[in-house]
Amino acid sequence: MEHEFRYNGETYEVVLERTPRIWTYAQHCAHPREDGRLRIYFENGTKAWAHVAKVGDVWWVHHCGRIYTLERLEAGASSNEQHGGLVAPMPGVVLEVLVSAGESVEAGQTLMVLEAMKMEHRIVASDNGTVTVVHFSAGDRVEQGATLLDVEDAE
Amino acid sequence: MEHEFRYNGETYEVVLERTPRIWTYAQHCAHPREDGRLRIYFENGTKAWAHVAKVGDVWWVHHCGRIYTLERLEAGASSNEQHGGLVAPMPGVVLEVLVSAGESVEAGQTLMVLEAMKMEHRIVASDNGTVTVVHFSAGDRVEQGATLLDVEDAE
Amino acid sequence: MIQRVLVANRGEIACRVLRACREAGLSSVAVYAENDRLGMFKELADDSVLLEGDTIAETYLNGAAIIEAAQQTGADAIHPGFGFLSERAEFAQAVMDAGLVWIGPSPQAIEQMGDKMSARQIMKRAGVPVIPGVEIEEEDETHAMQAIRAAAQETGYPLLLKATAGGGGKGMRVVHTQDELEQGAQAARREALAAFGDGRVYVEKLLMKSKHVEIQILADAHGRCIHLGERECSVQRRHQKVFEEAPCSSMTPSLRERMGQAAVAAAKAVDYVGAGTVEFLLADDQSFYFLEMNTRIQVEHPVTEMVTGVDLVREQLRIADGQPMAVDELNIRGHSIEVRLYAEDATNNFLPAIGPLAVFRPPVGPGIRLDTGVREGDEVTPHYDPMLAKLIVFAPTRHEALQRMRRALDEFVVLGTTTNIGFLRDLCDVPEVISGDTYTSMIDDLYPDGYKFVPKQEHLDVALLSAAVAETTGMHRLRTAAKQSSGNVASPFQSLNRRYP
Amino acid sequence: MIQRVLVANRGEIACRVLRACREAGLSSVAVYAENDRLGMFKELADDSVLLEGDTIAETYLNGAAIIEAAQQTGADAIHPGFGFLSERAEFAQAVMDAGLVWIGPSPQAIEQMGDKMSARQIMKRAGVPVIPGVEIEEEDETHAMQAIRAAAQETGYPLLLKATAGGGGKGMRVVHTQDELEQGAQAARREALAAFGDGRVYVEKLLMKSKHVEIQILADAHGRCIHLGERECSVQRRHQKVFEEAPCSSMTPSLRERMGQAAVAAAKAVDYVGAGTVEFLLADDQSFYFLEMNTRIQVEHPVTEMVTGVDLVREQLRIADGQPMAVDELNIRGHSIEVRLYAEDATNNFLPAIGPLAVFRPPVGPGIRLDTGVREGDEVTPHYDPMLAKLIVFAPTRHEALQRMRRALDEFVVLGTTTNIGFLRDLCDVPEVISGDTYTSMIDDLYPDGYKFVPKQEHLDVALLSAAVAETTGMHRLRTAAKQSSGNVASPFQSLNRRYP
Repeated sequence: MEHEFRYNGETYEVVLERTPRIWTYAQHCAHPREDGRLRIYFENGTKAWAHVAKVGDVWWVHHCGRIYTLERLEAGASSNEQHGGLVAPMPGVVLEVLVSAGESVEAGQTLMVLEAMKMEHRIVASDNGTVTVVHFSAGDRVEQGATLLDVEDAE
Repeated sequence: MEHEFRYNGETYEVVLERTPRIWTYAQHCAHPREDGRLRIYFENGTKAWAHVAKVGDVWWVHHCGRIYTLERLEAGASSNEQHGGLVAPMPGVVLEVLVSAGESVEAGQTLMVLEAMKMEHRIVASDNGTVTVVHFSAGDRVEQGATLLDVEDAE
Repeated sequence: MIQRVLVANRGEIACRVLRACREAGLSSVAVYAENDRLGMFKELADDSVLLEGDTIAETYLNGAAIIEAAQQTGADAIHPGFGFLSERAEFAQAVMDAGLVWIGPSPQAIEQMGDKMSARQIMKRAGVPVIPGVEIEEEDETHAMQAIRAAAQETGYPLLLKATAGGGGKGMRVVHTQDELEQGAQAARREALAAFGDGRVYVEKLLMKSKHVEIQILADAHGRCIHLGERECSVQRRHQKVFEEAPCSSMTPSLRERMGQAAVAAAKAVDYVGAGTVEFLLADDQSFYFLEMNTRIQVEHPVTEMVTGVDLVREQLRIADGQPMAVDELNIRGHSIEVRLYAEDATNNFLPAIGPLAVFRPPVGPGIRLDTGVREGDEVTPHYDPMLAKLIVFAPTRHEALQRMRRALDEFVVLGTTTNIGFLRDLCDVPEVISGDTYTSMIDDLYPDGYKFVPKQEHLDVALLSAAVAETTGMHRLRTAAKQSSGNVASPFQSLNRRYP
Repeated sequence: MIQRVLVANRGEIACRVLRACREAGLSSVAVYAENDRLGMFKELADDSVLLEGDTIAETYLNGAAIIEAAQQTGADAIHPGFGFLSERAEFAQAVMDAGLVWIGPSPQAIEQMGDKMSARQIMKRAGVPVIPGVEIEEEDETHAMQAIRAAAQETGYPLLLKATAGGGGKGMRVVHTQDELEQGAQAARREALAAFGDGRVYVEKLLMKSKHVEIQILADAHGRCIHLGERECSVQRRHQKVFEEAPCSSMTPSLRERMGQAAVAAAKAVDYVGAGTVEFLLADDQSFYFLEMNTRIQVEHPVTEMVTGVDLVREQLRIADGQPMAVDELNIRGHSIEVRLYAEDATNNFLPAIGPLAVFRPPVGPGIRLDTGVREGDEVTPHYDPMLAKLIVFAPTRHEALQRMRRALDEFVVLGTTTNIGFLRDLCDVPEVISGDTYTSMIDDLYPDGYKFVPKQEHLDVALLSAAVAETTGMHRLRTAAKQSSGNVASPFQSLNRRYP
């Protein structure tokens, strides 16, 4: 089986091999259990556990005290990173809008300041590009998932 | 809805009434939750919880620190008490057989002694009757659920 | 005699208080906002009342509605927990005016300690040392900024700007050089105004590498006022405590006695009755300075309970009921550490996170205590403080407590919502934490460019393997994952270092 | 230096020890029988080895296989827990002969204390008081019965028959009158023979209304031997402890010192090294008598840990490693109670129960500790001891500890397997338990015809309502209930008062 995951902006391709009950990748083996865990066998003979849960398209994996959030990419689909629209991951209020439509922006540039969960947050451009639409103004309340600005990537 | 349960040898008939989300019986109300619990509203306005789980035909109910095991009887089915066959509720070894086929026995009389879970247990007749078959002899190993003796109830 | 307690709070502290009521044989009432309808704390109460409205002003800050709920349900006392209305003198007064018992100190004590300036004056009079600093009384922007510049000249850099009416790190700014003063002062004033409706700030000398050490006190209505030793809470991110312990690693019996006596003097100066905490900065040279007094139970109270054997919430109930406190001679034994589990992304400047608690599996075993208000299946929402739980360990020594905390954090599994567990685990391996040489700006010094987590390739491979196997074998069908959440994957969010109420 | 510990046990005590190893930075190995393949303890170890076979003789009692497992996996020490091989001197010797560290006292100490007769002689020599009684050395049935009749004349009634080689209540009989002597002696001899391969019994005067009080001791290889105060374990059903506490309610400092010194003398008499317990009967008049010494960690060790702050298992590891123990002055503070949660039907003479743990939801909150080896979804099988968990509470006072225990038991939900939780909860309301006037035969006196539970009609109605609603709305589809179990509904089983090994 082949799967593609995105972790921390990088894309990883995983090709699984299997024996009847054990799966292998990168020399490590895993045996799935019915309680949401997998028994992990390292190449060097030591063992460990992984806990998994899927929320939306994301697999949350706990292993050796750490969490890995692996977004599953549909096989064959293009890298669907949605650079175009910057969305609000939580509800809040727009405090400041620092760019306007038509403006060129650089990766890392702050485009908007939001207040959410009692804190100020800034929305930053992930790539160089051009702002095409600004969907909200200062003072507007935004819902989780709302697209705040559209940015067209520079080629 | 009508249900019949057996608890501690007694049979109880429960006729539920309902409003859209609340069920009522014996002046108490219950609102089921998705996590295996019910919110209970007493007639006097106080509230409590009940936790439930079904194992086989038996509903296990935890309420106010106590457990009630309520065996559900199929609607319309005759009281299927299986007085005929005395079964072993856990695996063990038969130590002594105190009766033989054809013998009349009285309720409470010890019919067989078993060793299981490191203890001696006796199998007692639940009603007056006649032993029709003895399925095991001293020294025999018995499995959980095995019928040990058949007893025909006295009418 | 108190019979029925209304707990005017939510989450873990409401659970903590409601359990104490149950154990004390008192019945209890919870109040809850609509979005807390499924909250665990509501289930621990004998009765509960919905506070209608969408904002915390309409719900947990709505004193009138809460007092009405108490009267409706026959409660005769109100426990405020911490946060929300716990340090609002006018609410305490209103509770008493309604003929209910207020489980806390007098409104006068709350008021005197609530204003940093008046507290400072009272402490000076009581002979408790305070940090050199200047109060900016000017409210007008231009005049205030002038006064701040003058005060900065006087105290020198680095300095700290604090909201006069503030608390919890809000309206607080560190200014390292003159260049940063203008912007920092404006931000502090803006936040203070937004948070407390009062833009006044206070300029004080920043003591470098100092420790945050606080003294727990208890005073009853029978004239007894004692301290229960110290807690060290130096390890803070954005001025919020994340790692707290008792005793303080550098404490000596004589210093404890001096700080304890200063705290008792502070409490007596305002005729304090109940549980309270006097916070100090402890400098390298063992000199210490009054910071503020929290006139309520504190988030980190469990570490004191673990090392003293005292049940502080139970004592609050007893004292409010007019009984003498039931605490014997102070007896401090062993070591306790608490970490605060936040739903936040430590690798992105501690941005609060939301999501479902698809898996919430706390560690267990001897010496581990978990104070929480959530459980598996709950949803972490943006409506309230992102603290999910407090993980507390006890062991005979500090060294063993830290070992136990490592084990506990390694076993703590939370899936579906980003938490700071990994960050807390890394903290346990920081040399300053191991040696006990912690100080208030340590996290900023450790991670000048922000905390990062770089996975080992081997572990990332295992994670990829696990996700791939889970996907292939359909393990997602085993759990009813809550509604879709973006998690913190490729989030365009970066938080700024400013906070709102 | 110990690096890797094999834990030769299962269930909760294996979990307890494996966690201590993790915290101490030691790696660990579990051994398990096939029917424990899914056991929680196995998961807490770094490595694990299957012990092949169907009987405990082939698995957990198979010393040779266990030593081989240690050698295979590179373990350099063996911790035996309690029960199984923990008090087998020949196993301890074999472990040492294999070049491994035995985490326990010397084989000589185990042997001397393991035989009740030799222990009694040693105690007499060491000046430790013993109960008046007569040893029956005769092995032949006829001669033994004659000797027993003669001994009974001497000690008088009521008297106690005990297996010479015994422990854990096996081969033990109370004889109230001469009429019962014949039958009781035969049963005791039969059980003793079956359990220990040794039918010898011991006849001793039964002290009425006495308390079972035991002293925890610790001795290291550097010559330090101390006691850690007492535990009271008077509340027993079928000679097995169910409710244990520290301190003992009737203890005084001077009596504690006398009993503590007697226990230390007992340990020193056999050059004891490690953790051990000296059990005494404490009479009304504060006279006390040596019962036996358990040369291992005990089930109820947590209550001592809670009131002394000492981690006994960690000290075992330290002492076995040749280090001095890390215990300061004895400092007893607060009160702790432990109850043993058994899968058993208290209303049917404590008949062991089996079944799935369809729901296993322990109580939480401050002052509550749960030591367990099971979790929701596990199956309770007839293969091992039916103890599911130990619920331990701590509070400043005995009164508050009992309040906390009531709250904890009320919140403890176990569905799918019958447990004694309701029985334990009723115990908390027994006047003798409330006042602390507990004694070893209390449960028999309280429930001469067996413990019964009669539900309130109101509660039974709620249970019926709940089951009916759950059935109607399909709540059983929410949980994957394990395979069908007959539970204890209308069971034809009644247990006799005899036990097998």
